[in-house]
Amino acid sequence: MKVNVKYFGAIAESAGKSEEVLDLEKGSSVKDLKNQQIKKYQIQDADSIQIAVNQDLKNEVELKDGDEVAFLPPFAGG
Amino acid sequence: MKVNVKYFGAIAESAGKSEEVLDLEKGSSVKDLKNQQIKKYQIQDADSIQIAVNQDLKNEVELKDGDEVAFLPPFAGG
Amino acid sequence: MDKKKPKKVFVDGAIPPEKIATSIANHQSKTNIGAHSIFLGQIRADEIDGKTVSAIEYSAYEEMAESIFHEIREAAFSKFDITCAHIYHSLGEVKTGELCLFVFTSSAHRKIAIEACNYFVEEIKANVPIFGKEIFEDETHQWKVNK
Amino acid sequence: MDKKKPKKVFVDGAIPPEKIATSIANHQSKTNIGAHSIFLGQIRADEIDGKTVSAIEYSAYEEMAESIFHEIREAAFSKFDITCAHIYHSLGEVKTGELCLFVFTSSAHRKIAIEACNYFVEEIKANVPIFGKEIFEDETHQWKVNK
Repeated sequence: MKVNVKYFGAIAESAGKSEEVLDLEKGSSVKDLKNQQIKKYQIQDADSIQIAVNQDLKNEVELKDGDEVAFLPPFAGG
Repeated sequence: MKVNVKYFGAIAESAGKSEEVLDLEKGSSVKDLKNQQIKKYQIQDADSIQIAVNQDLKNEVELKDGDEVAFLPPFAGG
Repeated sequence: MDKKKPKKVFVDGAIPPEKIATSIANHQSKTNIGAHSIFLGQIRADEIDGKTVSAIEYSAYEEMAESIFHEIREAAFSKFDITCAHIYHSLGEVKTGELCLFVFTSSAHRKIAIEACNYFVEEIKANVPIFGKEIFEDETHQWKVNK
Repeated sequence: MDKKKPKKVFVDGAIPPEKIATSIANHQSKTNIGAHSIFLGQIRADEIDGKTVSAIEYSAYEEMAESIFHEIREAAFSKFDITCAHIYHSLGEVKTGELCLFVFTSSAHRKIAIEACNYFVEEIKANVPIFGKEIFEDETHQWKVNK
């Protein structure tokens, strides 16, 4: 299945990109994807990263085909 | 002795004037003057009136010649 | 900073919105500021016993009011780590929908600017000898009392 | 009121002081308003490890941010008896001394306007996916984190 992954701020800088489409095994979890990408791009301060699935931060679920998964560094608005 | 008396807001309206010089007996207190003027001008809501002597609300003292005594209705700034 | 300069608080009539823009623009050179807090008082068309307020005419014991404004400023600068503070209050007639009070505080940090602004507003309402005549549309009036 | 209209929050670059004056002027016809509370965020020239911030470049997860802004508005209107509320946040580069956030709440009564304004500011800081790159005078940078 395919998920659309977005990176922001410091994470986009580490990844060298702001968006990519990944082909994942059916049944992959948010946590799996997070750990995999953190390792792949050597993203720092992993504990401070929040993941939004389809714009929702509350997610401990399996990913579905077509999901939009965003890697969000600490917020700095205002 | 002479004191300069000022009236504001609703009190000035009752008194029909905003200022007058009164000739008082030596030893007159703030309270005496307040009661006298309230009676004279039939000023309403006497309990809500504050008196400032020389711009100071803290005063339970005898008046002195030349004092400025202000009759202040409830504040309504802001 | 501008703490020590004696400041004129009273303005004739309503405070124009442009005055707020100008005050803000004047602070853009102060790059130690991170937050501004602004409070504006606007005249409401209150309905009282079937009559509608069309304006408030403000008067004050001006000399005393200016000295109390000064004391409030001094107290605020000693309580709060603010960079600057500005207060403007109308005298004379201010129509409904127009502004009668403008309080503007600035600080490096938001909480300080906000707390200081609230402090000014509460102190001004409670302690400054300003009087308001609520003028109704039928030209009768009553005297306003702060709650 | 204007509660239900979807609102555009993000603006390109700094928020000009004139925008604040215009927003205020637009509320002078609403004569049920007695108090406005405004919060402005301004970029500080912070010194970090001997280097001075010259600008912050803001980016955001825009679609999610706009929907969170909308949720914050809905929550604020249900919590507080406010007449209107407006929020503007910069995207892109905002130089030191310039404004990056403008929150504007209005109510019949001051405490409600002030509490609602604070609510917006805290919610925006905590929950909206906006990211800030602090650019130093030597063109290096670091990523800002809200405290």
